[in-house]
Amino acid sequence: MLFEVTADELDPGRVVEHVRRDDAGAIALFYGVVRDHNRGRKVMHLEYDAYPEMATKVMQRIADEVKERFNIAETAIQHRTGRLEVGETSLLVAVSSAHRKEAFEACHALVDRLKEEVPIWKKEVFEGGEEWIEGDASAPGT
Amino acid sequence: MLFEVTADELDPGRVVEHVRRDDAGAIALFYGVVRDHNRGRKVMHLEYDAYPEMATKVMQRIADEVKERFNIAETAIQHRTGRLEVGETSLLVAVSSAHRKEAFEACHALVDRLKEEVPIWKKEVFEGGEEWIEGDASAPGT
Amino acid sequence: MSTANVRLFARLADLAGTREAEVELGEGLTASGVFDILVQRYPSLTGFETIVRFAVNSEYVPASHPVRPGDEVALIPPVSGGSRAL
Amino acid sequence: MSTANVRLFARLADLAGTREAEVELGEGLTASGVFDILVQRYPSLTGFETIVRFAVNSEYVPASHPVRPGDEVALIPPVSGGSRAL
Repeated sequence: MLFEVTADELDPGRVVEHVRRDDAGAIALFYGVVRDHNRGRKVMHLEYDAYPEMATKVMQRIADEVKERFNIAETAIQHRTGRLEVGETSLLVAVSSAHRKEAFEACHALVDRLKEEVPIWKKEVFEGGEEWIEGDASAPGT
Repeated sequence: MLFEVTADELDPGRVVEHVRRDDAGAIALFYGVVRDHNRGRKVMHLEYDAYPEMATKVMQRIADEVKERFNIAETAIQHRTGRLEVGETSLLVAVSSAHRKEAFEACHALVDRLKEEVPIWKKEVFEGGEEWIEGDASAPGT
Repeated sequence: MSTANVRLFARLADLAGTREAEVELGEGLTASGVFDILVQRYPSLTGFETIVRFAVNSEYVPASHPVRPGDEVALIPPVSGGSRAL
Repeated sequence: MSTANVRLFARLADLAGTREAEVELGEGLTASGVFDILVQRYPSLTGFETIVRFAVNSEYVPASHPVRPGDEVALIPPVSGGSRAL
């Protein structure tokens, strides 16, 4: 398993080769990409902060949980930190499995869980301001 | 949209760049890979035959249908033909969307439909014989 | 004499020993009629009319679809789809 | 005097103006007790105890988790998750 938090450009080729196995006929690879709009605002760029030592541990735990729930072969996760421009890749999640159904479902579940649990935060710099995005939780000062 | 049937090695980078758009925050990329076993048999290699002119037309039609059903931005499909060894990539399907749920579901649906409709066939060369794989349909001579 | 070109793939091409054939078009010939002519020419294709699908000029058509001079008729064996594939 | 190291991230780091702080450990100090000390030092953190999660040595813990000398305490604001993210 490969779990990385890095300021460098992500490497889809390396992520896929990490999960490619002779007994796995299907690989699902997810790209999270910086989108030019969010909640009706025009996004200029994002800044990702992270707690890297904990983030990789949480990635490992979630991957273990998903591996137990689905019949999958291997997983790999890379998350980028720092300033990212619109169109750049912030997240890569790869899952290999014998069959496509499990690969798709496990990859989707893995991404959902990562977004809820991994201590990585994004600040949206939009036209006219900036804000740390803290999910749907209500927060003072927002 | 990109629809290709080719004897050359597939190119995931080109497929992803084809669907990457500033308004799409999620890309789902599926790899079909030659698996070392199938129906309890040890697979040596596969040989893909295709009707390329029709295959690309069917890919386009299915992509249009999936695009109508899901809120997605762009799709790209590459299928390889000829002899493929275990571990090699036979199929790439990429879907971009504003949000990850649509990207995953549309990509999964697209792969399912392609496997049913696109005129591309695989011959499995296994230990002790070979056979054209014709899905679950009963066929004379099998 | 007007003709149509027929393309064969995968197992059907193996059985017939060819990937292409030319068929003379009689009055009101349909896609399945074309297949019947090929069965006479290549008896190893016998029995496959129940599983083959037809395409004319790269579009799936019903077996009763008429074939016109110059059409390209394709015999499409079942594709690998279904849950066991990949 | 025994201490624990505290790490702040994202909005909490911006508000406090620091990403790290050292806290002296009184008797029976818990994760939320550490947060209270930080609120006194950095009043702009006031009100965030309702949304922050705590980690000790890189594992999520309840607010009542005891803090030992040498522990690394992290204040974890909500992550971006949820259906709107990405």
